[in-house]
Amino acid sequence: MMFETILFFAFSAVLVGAALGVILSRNPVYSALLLVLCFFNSAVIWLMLDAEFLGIVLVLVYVGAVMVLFLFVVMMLDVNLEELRKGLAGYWPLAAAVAGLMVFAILNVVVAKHLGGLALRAAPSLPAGYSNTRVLGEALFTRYAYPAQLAAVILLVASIAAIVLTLRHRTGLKPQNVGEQVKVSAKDRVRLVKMAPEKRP
Amino acid sequence: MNAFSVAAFTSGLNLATPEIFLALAGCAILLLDLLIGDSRRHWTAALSIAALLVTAVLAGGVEVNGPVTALGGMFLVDAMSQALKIVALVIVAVAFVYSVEYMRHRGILKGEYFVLGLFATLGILVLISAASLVTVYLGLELLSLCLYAMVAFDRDSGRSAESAIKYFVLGSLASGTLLYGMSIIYGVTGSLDLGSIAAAVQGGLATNIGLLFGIAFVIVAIGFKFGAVPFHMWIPDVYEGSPTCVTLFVGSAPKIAAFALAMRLLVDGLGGAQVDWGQMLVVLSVLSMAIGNVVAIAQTNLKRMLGYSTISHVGYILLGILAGTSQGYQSAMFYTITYVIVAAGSFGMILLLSRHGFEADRIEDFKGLNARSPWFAGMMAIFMFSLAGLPPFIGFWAKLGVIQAVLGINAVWLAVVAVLFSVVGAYYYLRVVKMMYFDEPVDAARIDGSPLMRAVLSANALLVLLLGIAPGALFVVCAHALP
Amino acid sequence: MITLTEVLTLSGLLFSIAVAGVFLNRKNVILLLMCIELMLLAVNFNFVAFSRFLGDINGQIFVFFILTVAAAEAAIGLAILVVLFRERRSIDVEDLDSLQG
Amino acid sequence: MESIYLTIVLAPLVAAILAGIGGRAIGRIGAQSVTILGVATSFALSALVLKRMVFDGAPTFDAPVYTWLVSDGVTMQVGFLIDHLSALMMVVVTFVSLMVHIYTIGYMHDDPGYQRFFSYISLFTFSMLMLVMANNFMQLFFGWEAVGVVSYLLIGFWYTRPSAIFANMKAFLVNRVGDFGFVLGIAAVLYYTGSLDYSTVFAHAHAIAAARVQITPTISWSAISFTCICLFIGAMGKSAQMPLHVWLPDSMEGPTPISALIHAATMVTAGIFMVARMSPLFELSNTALSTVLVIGATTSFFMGLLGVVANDIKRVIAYSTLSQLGYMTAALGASAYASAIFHLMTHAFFKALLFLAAGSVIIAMHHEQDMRKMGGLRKYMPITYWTCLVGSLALIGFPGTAGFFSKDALIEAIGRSQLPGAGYAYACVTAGAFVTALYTFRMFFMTFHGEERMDHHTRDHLHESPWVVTLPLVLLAIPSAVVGWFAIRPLLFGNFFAGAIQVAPTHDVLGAMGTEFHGPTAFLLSAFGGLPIWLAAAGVVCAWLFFLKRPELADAVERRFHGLYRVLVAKYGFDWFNENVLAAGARRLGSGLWRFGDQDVIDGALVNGSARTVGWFSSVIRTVQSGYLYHYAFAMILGLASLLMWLLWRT
Amino acid sequence: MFSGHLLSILIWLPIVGGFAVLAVGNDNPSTARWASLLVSVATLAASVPLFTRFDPHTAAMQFVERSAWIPSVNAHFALGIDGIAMPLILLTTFTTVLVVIAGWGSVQKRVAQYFGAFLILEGAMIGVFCALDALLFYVFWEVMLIPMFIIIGVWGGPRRVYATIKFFLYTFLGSLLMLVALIYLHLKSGSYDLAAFQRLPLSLTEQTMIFLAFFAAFAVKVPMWPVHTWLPDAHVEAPTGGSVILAAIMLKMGGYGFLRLSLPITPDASRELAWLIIALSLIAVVYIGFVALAQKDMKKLIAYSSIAHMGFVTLGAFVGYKILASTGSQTGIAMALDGSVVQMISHGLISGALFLCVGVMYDRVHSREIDAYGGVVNTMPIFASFMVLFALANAGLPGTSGFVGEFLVILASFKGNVWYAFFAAVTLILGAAYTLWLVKRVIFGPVANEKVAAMKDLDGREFLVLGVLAIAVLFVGLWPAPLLEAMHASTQHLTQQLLVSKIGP
Repeated sequence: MMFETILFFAFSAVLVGAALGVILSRNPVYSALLLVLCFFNSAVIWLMLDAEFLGIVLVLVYVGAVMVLFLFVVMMLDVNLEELRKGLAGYWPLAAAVAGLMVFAILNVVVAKHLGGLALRAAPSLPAGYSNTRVLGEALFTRYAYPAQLAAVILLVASIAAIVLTLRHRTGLKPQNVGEQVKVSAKDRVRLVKMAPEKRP
Repeated sequence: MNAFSVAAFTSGLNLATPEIFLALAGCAILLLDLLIGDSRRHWTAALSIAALLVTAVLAGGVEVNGPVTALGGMFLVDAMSQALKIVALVIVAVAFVYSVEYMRHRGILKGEYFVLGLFATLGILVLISAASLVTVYLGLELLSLCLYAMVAFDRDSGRSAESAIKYFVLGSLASGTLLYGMSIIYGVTGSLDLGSIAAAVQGGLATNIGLLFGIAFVIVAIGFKFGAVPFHMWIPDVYEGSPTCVTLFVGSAPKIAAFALAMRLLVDGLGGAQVDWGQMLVVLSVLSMAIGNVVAIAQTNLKRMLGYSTISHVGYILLGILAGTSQGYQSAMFYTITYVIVAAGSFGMILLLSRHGFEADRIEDFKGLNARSPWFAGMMAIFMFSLAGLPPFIGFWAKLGVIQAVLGINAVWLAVVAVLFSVVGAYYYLRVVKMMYFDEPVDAARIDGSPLMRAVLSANALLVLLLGIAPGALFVVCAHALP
Repeated sequence: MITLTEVLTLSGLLFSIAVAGVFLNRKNVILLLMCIELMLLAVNFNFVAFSRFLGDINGQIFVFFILTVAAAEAAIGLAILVVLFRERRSIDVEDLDSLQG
Repeated sequence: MESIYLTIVLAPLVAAILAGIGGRAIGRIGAQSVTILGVATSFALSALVLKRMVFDGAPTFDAPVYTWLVSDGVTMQVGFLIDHLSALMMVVVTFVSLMVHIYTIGYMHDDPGYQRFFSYISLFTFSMLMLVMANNFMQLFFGWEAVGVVSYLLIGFWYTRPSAIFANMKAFLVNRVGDFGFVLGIAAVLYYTGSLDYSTVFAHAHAIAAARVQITPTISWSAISFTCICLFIGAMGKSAQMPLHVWLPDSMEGPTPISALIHAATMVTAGIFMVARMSPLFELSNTALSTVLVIGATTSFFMGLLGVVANDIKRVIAYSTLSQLGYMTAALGASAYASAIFHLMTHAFFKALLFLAAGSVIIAMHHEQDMRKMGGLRKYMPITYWTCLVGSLALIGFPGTAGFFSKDALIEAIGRSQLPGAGYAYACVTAGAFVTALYTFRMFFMTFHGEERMDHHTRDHLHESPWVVTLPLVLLAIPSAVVGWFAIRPLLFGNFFAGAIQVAPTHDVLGAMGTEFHGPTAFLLSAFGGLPIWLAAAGVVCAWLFFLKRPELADAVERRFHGLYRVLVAKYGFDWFNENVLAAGARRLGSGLWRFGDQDVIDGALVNGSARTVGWFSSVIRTVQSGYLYHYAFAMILGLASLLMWLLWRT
Repeated sequence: MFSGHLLSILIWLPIVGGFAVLAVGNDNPSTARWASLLVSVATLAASVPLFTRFDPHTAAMQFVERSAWIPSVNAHFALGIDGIAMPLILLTTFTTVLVVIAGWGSVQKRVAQYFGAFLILEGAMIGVFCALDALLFYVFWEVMLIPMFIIIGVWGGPRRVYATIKFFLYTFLGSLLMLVALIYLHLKSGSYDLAAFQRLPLSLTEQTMIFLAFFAAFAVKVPMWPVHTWLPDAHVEAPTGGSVILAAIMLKMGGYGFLRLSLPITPDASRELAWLIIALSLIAVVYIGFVALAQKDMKKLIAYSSIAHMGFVTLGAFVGYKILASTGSQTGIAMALDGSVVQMISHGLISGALFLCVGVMYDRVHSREIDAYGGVVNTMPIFASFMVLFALANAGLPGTSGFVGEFLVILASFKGNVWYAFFAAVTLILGAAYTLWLVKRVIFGPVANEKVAAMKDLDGREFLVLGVLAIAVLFVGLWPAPLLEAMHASTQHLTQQLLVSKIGP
């Protein structure tokens, strides 16, 4: 037990540190990488919370796909890094105070008041042969069949949106059209012109 | 958990016929659009409109006897959901009618716009019928994601993209906040199901600090979706920056979704804690009425002005909700529906006046409209007077209802604040009327627009007048929806 | 043994950091998207923890959906960002001020 | 019976409408005929009524004509009260009016507004008859205002003259000040008696006497004094008592027939008539009577003095009218109502005569009114000269003329009054006799005697006026000369006004005089034992000396008493005060209230100020909408944090 | 066959007619003119039975109609009139005809819209006067604003936008507060029936709040000092017809509201706050009287004079409480109320006539400045006669309608306190001063300039309009008995209503 607690705190500390790094780092690439670190740490903690499937998904989906997408866009946009190296917003003391207030409020309710005492309960022990993945799967394809369909629609929408926003047929380009190249016939290539031998006066 | 039958979770599928049809129609139109050439793109619009109207008919055909849940308790059909769905579907259809010409003028008449609009509408329907935090969230996201994409739809416009990114970032922030609040509520009540949450709240959790804490986060999201101060900052920029057809879309049907969001979460789920969220909404409401109305005065862009006007109207809608009485909910619903109708018409007027290379979105662009077209000047005047809350237009009855609601809880001061700011508000609506009637036209271009659009727009305005003279039916609908 | 309070504290900190990130820095918009991911992570922490401590699987199901939606959101967000960058050649938050007042 | 009264009233009204609205259609002859016919009818019937009342002993008539309105149980009617007082007034009014109508034919001969003029004077006759025949306060006030309006129209008859339209507005406004009091008086009457009918009011006069008016929670006044003084303020306006006399001299801007009819014989005496009518009320308040007495006496003397320095022939007569009205008022104050009415009647004749004579002179002088440009007219205008002489003698109270009887009795009655202020009043009216004679004969001599100061062109055209002008002069000269002989006994001592005028026994000065009255001849002879007659004689002599025999003496006196002269020429400064303090002050006050109160404070600060404030807020708050995403997010989080802090603070 | 729906017809006939005229379009001015004349005359004709079939012996509502309107809030389309509303409706129909005739030639811009707006306005105004349902009352009350806003804004003078927006917002603010009070009463009584409101017991605090809310609406409309500043601006900028309707009818709404709503619904608060209304009324008479003296613009002068005259309406409405307090008897209260109503009618006729007179001159010279005129009588003698008549009526000359109301109110207010009568009577002086000074400067004197010299006297249409008004002014002045007889029962009834205490448990 002790080990688990220490582990939790260790990963938590890294997680918080990395999260701070995400928002304070001057380079967006560093931020993205630190965010990846956050996800890894989180996955570990989720595993400790017996949410194995989600922990794995987090790594696979987030680190594997989403964060790569982020990094890809950061690179693709080729943003001038020097330009971006700006500090905090000018009103940062006030903003920091408000952020502090948020932290205070959340910790006050969660830590000091334990959500009105509710947060003090202990985790129920899991039944024997409990499989996180199986339980999730069962719920997802029965009770949550309708939300699952909605999620599918959302993904569809996301792809439509991404395509419609970014796909463009740029007018200036002259791409090859292999089909046309193959279909071409000789008379399209050469035009025979009859001309008078010499110009009449 | 082991003993389950698929049938238990698919029963009541017939109640979801409209949603299912709309989803399928969306997909079908997406495919059909590929077969339609650019020159005949308006067929996509026609198909979409037809799909919406059919869905509306289907929604009207659903037999409702009291609230019924289906699809594993995720889906709820009641009188309110039915009414709101029909209104939302019709309004979207009307919005599509208004949009076609405008998009053609700008070369952005693409099938994806309608598909996204259909899916956004699907999101609205899901939200309206949500019976669980999950479906609330998914419906909301489906709607929001479509809207983000639509706002950015005019890819050649930097302003469009700028407003989209602002909308996106702030919307995501609001979603995060909503989720945080939902998580707390889940943790406190132990359920995602709105019915169970309501039972738990009634069962003694109403004063739990954790629950209230969660409610505060949820309020932020509701405030954002509505555009209530101080969560309103996206509205003016998005309204101004988006293509007008999108502004029309964003400015109309999603308000119904916001209302449904508030009703589902606050009333259905958290009704037991009404005292507390009521007080939070008071602040939002007063600030919205104040800032919305005051800042609108300084606007020169009509879309932006209408954005601020929306903010102020949200303040009035919240008045009805915060009252916490069924009369209050009815009045809020009434207000929402009427606002949506009027807003659709107002933006429709901008679309009507715009033409290639001319947005008609400055207030000055309406100068001398009466000389150019007395009929449409009259229509616009109807919309403006209705927004100002003047009888005999529908906007008056909406204000009457919410004022009655707050007086019903003895909040006289709120009623007085409400009317004072509506006087401020009247000023900028009058300014539009002033431009139309008192000033000479600067531009003598003929007002065209398809006959269909003109007819629908006229019908829209006349409906505002007709319902204003005899609002009884709409009152009955709202009373029936929220007994 | 980890207690619920500890996890909630952790998620609270993450959430606050993410929120602060949204309004505290003036860097490029991508960072804002990352902050939002961070915020969703915090929320997920809550759901996972509650799910575990309530012995209720529904919370984890919700996380599943959140992850799905977050991915879709990221896709759209980045798409908008691309459009924005094409038009403005900048994704600096401070340059996004043509709409104001 | 009633139809006679209606005819008397309506005949001039119908004539006025015909001449006014149909003036263009019926032409000049038509207009003059119809109006003269109307007024003649009225006069004939009035005379008939008087005859019936006086000789046949017909009873007092008091009946409504129609109900004007009923409100809250108070019935306001239009109705007639015909008793000896009103019958006498009717005859006087219609007679003078008839004379003026005839005279007008000649005087206004060349005026383009001929029909309009006839219409106005007929309308005036109607109004004046309504006034004197009223049996209630409402109708009295109606007539009161109606004559005021016609006077307004007539003073401004020559509307292109700036002085005329100034004078008519001034006349109306000054009268309105009086009406202000009058209305309050009527309101008080209604309050304390519950009715506006004379009969009811007089029957309940004691109710007023018993009541007190709360001015402040701690101060109260006797209601009867309050009421009477209020009513008297009305009379002061109409009868031009100081300080509300200022309009009358200016009213001479009107055509001369008007001056004769309205501003000498009839309208200005309405106040006298009204107070006499109200005698049952005034008798109950010594305070009010004293006020009336003092104001009347003051007016009589000081206004007379102004006549001495005036050079406009009509103004001299106007000041004389003021002075004579003061006499009447003073008599009212002394409770010698009958005496006042008697003098009113005689004055109507001789003053109308004097005005018409002056008018005749003015015609001859081609509308020159300045006496310094006249002189020696006697030989050119014999009829005018002689009739004017009769009028002048009557005015100064030459023994045997009508004016002598009325004025001498009046002075004596005042002398017998026991009211506070009676001594002062007696001194004033007695000294007034000298002044009257002085200015009258100054006017007479300067006009008809001495060297001819007019330019030769005018002199060449001098001739007597046509018969339509001289006939009224003659007809008016006759009563001016002789009416006193017949009237003094019945009117003053013969219980003529029994029932119409009530006098408390303690105030009954005429009653006391009546015991010593032994017929007009004896009265005449006894007058030689009194002061007034010798003062009048002295006045004539002085006038002769200063203005005819040795004009340089007048200049010497003028230099010697330069200050006094200046005061008199400035008319005691009333006009200056009114124009520069009251009128200008009111305008400045209005302007100030408007610019400061309305425009700066209410509109500027409050109305537009709040609009500006909202606009300012708008422009400030919109800067919050900076366009920066992090500001927007910050606002959201600030809102969230506030909600959270509010929750924590609350628990 | 329409007898059961006479009031409905009176409301809808002009409104429908107005829309019909709008449909005619601005391109057919002649058709529009004739159509609107037809509609307005028809409405006037339809309103005549209100008088001829009116039963003056009862205070009960007559010509009552009642049908369901909005069942969910228990609002009815309920109409009815009593002796107070009846003359005001007749005044409305009468004035509208005159306005239509007066605008015949002088309006050349957007003719159909001009007349259409007036007809719609007429319907709404009649609706206000005969609504028995508070919500209906309010709806008509607000609907009036829209056509008037357009009328001033489109056909008005150079500062018309400022004036019309000021007019709109000022009155809108007041009426919204009234709306709050009406809703409150609705929640207390369960219906919007005005009669139910009148029966409803209310605590003094409630009554005071409601009274103040009503006051906000009605005082602005009357208008009372210090919320009067919209009126001069609106009048100055409004076209002639707008000024006429504004002065003749719309101001009466405020007085009517005080009589119909404030007094019967909040009698105790009215009693407690009567001093305030009386004080403001007297300020209106005196202060505004002086202000009117300083005006250089004819319309502004008449506008200020309107405010002063409307002071008598409010004074008469509220002085009753002081009469009771001071004399201990009810005698005089009904007289004050009578005076108040008569003053409304009379002011409607006179101020309307004066604005028409100004309009006649404006049409010729295109100036409203007093200094631009002088000696008009030389060129327009007939017009001058009318103008002088109306001016004298405005000054409260006996024999004209202007006298009756003022006289009754002064007589009655004397019973309340001698000072009330004193200050009220100041109008005799000030009213005459500003009116006659106006007449002196404009009408009399030598011809001031070529423009005046070129003025043509009244044409037949103008003569007809002014002549009819002159007859009305003289008729009411010379024989007000029929008018008072019609309203007698109602004012007596109102007297009882305003004396009954409603302080509930």
